Amino acid sequence: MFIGYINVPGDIGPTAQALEAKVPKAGFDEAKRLQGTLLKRYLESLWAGAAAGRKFAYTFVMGNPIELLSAFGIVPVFPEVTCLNISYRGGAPGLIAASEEEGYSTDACGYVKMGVGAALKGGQTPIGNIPRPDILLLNYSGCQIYIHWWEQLHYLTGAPIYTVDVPYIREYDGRVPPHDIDYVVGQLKELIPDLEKATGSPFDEEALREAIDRSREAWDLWRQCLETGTLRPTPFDAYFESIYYMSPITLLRGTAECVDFYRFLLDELHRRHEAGVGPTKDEKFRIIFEGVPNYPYFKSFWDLFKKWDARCVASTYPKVAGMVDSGSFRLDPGRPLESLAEYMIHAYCNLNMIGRVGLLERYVKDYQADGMIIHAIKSCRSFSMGHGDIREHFAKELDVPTLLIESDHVDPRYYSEAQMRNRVDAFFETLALRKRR
Amino acid sequence: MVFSAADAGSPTELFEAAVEDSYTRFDSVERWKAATGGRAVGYFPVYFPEELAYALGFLPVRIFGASGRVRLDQATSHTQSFICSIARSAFQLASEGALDVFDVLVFSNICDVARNLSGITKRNLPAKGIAYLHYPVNNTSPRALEYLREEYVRLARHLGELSGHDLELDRLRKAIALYNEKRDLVRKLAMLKQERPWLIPYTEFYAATRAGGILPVEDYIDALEDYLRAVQDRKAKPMDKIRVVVLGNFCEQAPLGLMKMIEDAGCYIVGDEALMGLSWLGQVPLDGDDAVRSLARTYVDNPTALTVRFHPAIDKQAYIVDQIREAGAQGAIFCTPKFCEPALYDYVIYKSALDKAKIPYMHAEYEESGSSFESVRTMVETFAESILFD
Amino acid sequence: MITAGIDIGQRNTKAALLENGGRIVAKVSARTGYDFEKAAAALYDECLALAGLDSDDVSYVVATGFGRYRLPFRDANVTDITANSRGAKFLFPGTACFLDVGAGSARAAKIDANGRILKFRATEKCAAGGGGFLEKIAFYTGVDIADLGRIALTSTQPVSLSTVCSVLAESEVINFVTQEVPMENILLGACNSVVGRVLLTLRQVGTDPEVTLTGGMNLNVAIPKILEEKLKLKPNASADLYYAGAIGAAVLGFRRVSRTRGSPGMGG
Amino acid sequence: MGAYSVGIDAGSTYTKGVLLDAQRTIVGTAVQMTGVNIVAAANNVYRAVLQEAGVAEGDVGCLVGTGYGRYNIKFGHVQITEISCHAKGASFLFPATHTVLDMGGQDTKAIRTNERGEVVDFCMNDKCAAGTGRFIEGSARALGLSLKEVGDLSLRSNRAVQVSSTCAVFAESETLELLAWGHSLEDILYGVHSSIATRAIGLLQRVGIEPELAFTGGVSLNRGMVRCLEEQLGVKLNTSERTMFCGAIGAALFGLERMEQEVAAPPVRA
Repeated sequence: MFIGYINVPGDIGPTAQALEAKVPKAGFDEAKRLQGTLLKRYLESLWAGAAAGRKFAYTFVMGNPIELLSAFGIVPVFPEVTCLNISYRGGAPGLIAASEEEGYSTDACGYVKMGVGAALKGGQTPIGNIPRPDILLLNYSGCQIYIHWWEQLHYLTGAPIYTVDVPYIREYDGRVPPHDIDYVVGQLKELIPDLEKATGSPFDEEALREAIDRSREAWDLWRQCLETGTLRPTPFDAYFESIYYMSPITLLRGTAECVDFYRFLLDELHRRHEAGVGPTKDEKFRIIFEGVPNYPYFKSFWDLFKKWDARCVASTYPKVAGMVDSGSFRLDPGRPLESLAEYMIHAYCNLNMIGRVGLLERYVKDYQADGMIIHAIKSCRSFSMGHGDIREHFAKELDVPTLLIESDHVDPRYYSEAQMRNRVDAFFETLALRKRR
Repeated sequence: MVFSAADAGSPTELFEAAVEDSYTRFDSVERWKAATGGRAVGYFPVYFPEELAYALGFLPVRIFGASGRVRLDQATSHTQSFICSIARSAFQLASEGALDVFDVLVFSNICDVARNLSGITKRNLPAKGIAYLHYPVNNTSPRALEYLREEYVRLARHLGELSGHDLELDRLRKAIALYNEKRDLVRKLAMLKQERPWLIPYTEFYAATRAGGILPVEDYIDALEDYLRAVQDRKAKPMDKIRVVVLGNFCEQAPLGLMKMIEDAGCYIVGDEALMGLSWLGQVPLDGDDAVRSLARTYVDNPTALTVRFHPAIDKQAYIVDQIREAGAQGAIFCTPKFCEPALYDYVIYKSALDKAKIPYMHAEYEESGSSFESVRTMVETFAESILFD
Repeated sequence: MITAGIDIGQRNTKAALLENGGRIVAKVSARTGYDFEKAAAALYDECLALAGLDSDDVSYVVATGFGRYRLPFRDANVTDITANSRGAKFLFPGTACFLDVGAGSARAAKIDANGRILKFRATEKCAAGGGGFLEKIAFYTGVDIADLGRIALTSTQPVSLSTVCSVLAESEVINFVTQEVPMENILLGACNSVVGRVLLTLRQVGTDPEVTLTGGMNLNVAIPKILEEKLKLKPNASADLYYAGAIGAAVLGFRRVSRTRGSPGMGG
Repeated sequence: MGAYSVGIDAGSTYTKGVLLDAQRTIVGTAVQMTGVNIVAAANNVYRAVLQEAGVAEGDVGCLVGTGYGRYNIKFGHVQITEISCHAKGASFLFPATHTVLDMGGQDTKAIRTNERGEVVDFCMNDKCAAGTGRFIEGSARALGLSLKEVGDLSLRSNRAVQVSSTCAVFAESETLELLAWGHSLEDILYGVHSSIATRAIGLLQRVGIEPELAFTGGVSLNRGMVRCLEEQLGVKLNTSERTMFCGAIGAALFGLERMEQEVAAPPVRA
């Protein structure tokens, strides 16, 4: 029996099809709204789950085995996602201050500080109450700070840490030694009795296979959506809009709603393309975007690019939940744990820098980009250590115009609108001159 | 000997020469290679299985960072300013060719910066041998041991391809025996510093320990034995200072001037993390098991907390309180490198344990290249005064 | 018996003379400059002259502040954290916590009934920028530093400035100036930004009443007001507290002399 | 429409104005402190260049604003970032320029240009290196000296003291502390300039250093800085008293180009 966490208790609410029926065909921005509805429902499922006495596992976005959790009816909580949503709504400073008063440094990751801040406030946040963790699932893939974050919460809440150690991709041709896969698969197997004990329900392998199959389908659709970025003009912004679109694949993988959402999105993107509609009036510049966005100023940050009719055609960040277009993994219900392990290992930040640079190079070529924007954030060395070097490579060795800007993803104290605008404007002035030449 | 008699008369002089050499020059490594025909591996902190390198004909050398002795122009252009200094200076050294003497550089999963630095170095120096070890994090999993063993075998294959040696278990056992001896001596030195801190000024203690990260192990053992003998007989008198442990400086090294200032400002440093990676492993049992596995097991089972190694079974809070009490320290000074996230997170874990145990502590930041310690001095003096005069 | 305290800070040097550990006879302050030995000596002479005293009348001189080691005629030196704790306690005996905001960094401490330090914290490097920051803001906005606090308090819509990096905050101020944002809004934003930075430090040691503010921020009327709002309690603030370091140093001098001479101290 | 072009560079400290005739000759320059009223400063500078050249407002075909305050220059026709303008201006002053280093009060910029003075690549300082010019200002303030004086003093030293921090917040305390430990003023200042130069070179390397190099912005008037940069780079820098007008010159040149192309294809967007 598969228990989708979103539908318990109560009903599912409008699925994509239901919504589609209500929306006139002319709407070209309905997927974003649907995403908002799904996100809201996800949050409501947390509260409903708390009321129903469900178990909560905190887990990370990059490389998590969410399908395994849902096979046990465990509700996953993604503090990264809750934090970014709080920050998007302007709620970061209070939570960050709460942890800095506890002694967390200004140099520590804003996510950790917000997450700890929320725990210190008993889960009270501007987007509602975040349930306490019963399990801290440490899927250590791509980010070392994941370990430290869960350690903080462990000492703060007493919740146990269950670890799935995912080795870094450390061969420069991208190969993964077989003992890495065995190790991850083995740990997932060890996790099963732990989860059985924590929930008191036996492992239902069939439920896992079903969830994996639904995930696979969603991944396939999402990949097709992302690849519409190769169209000229692109029907969507593969960074700023994708950041909305990525939430179902992050939160709801393994559910039918997730599959529906991407089917709906793919259709909308095709409709946009046919109608010649896109995220900006025109498509003057095609850019690749690398790095985590700035959530507290998300819209004005986007405006800096919109103003120049620049559209992002491909980017890395919206794929943190899975590098779906890199061909590095494909979920397979026939080998659920093995394919999950391959998925977990190939998280974006788990790639070494040679791999990351190679991927970006491919984007520039395949998506016919005019230039690249790199947004480094102070909070995240996993993403940002190497951004300076990526710029070197593209600007100097490949002659791809590249702009490196910096701020933070959740902490508004590191964003300076005027400085950002100055850099972005100068970049597009340069790009305009270059296009003229 | 890698230093001529002229530059290494006494053990202290040998240690100091070795430390000076380990910032930017590595001349002694060059000489060792020329004399022995061997190869050298440079490893980024914190821990490295030196035995494996030794058994394969390599001299293992720790990269400590340039501590302000090079201009960081290359590093500035390739890395952003919120990156810690040791990563920046290590990159600068690599791009200037100062690390050419090393046939291979090894990185590991101690933090995100070190992880990415491996690939950045590779991208800029494609011809350079770069290896990366993934130490298991799920150390309570029964699979962790075999996994690390596989990693060691993989590393050994990589090193062996360069040196033309195969890993021979006998040679590895010999290496383990030697490094066991080295770690034991380093531990004895640390115990002496803990029991009678007035005998050894920190700067001297530091040089004696750090030299073990660059000198060939046999030379180092001889010198350290001599040194320990000589130090025991010193006739220094204790002063009225507070006993502190210094925490957080396990990777990027604090400027020596800063550490000296802590002792000058009324403290005895009776324990610190600066070079713990060199002796942290402890004794590897040579009990007939596969020596590679023994080496791996000692890592996986090590009960000592290490900020850069997560071990699900270790209670860091209980650990730190025990450590401080065992060291007979009256307080803890957290010295964390600027932008070193791992140290900053453990600071919070540790400090809340210290609050509960009513152990006084203070916190200061440093950069390896730092040269001004005035504000830290004020804090340390206040800290010492507040403990001394209560 | 007269004891003297001289607090050589980064921006200003303060001197105070204390009679029998109980009455402040004179106190003066001047710019430290870069020849701070000379500046301190001149200031000390000025202080003596103000009190109508001669250097022979002074039993003990205690130096504090970053230049404490460079005062040749000192009898002893103490750190400015210790000196401020005694100064705060002398001026406001109910002090349980104090916050000292200097030109650069800020320090906060929790103290016991005798003024001894129980716990202290300094601002992190990236959150430095106290009085020096406000001086620069005064320059960019063309306001006299002495009026800055008063003008700031007339604002009802302060701008939001970074409460970490003060270099970044400075850039933001320049941008607000270019956008012709009303001056008072910028100034209140700047004061808020300073308080935001130092409050974190204070909260790390605790905010048990009474909280006393020492140092130069006592000369800025806005800072104690903002602190009061954020802390929901009224901090002790007064013009004398600007001299807390020097006064505390003189108090410690008196205790030292009393102890060695066996004469009764002022308690504590 | 007139044949003259005006460029106004509203920087954080100074507002500069330049008037060019149709032959690209500078016929008027003016500068004043920006102060708190940017529009007034820009207006004053505008009037001043017209007056200097005896040109009437009606003879001005294009007015281009640049600098941080460019959006306030609403009486202008176009606004262009100072990065594009500096590149253009530097290559006007030194035609063989391929790399420009601009150090001002707010930002440091490294720009690589082509032979037409168009930006090929540029980089601006990281957050933590913001206001590197301000670090020197901070040192100067601590010592009660001017920016130019500290530069000149540093020239007297041959032994730079190691200055580890380049964070402008600590400029004053770092300088004073080194003094407290007995270092000479000259050696400290040499150290300060030298460490700032290293930072700037790191930035220059991001765009690639291709001779000739032009050094512009307020800090380029500091001879100590020029010396440290030249020492560490091993090449001569082009600099002159007129480089402070670089941004304004570039802006005026863009104005002329725009006039030449008429409005059909504006070189850059407003």
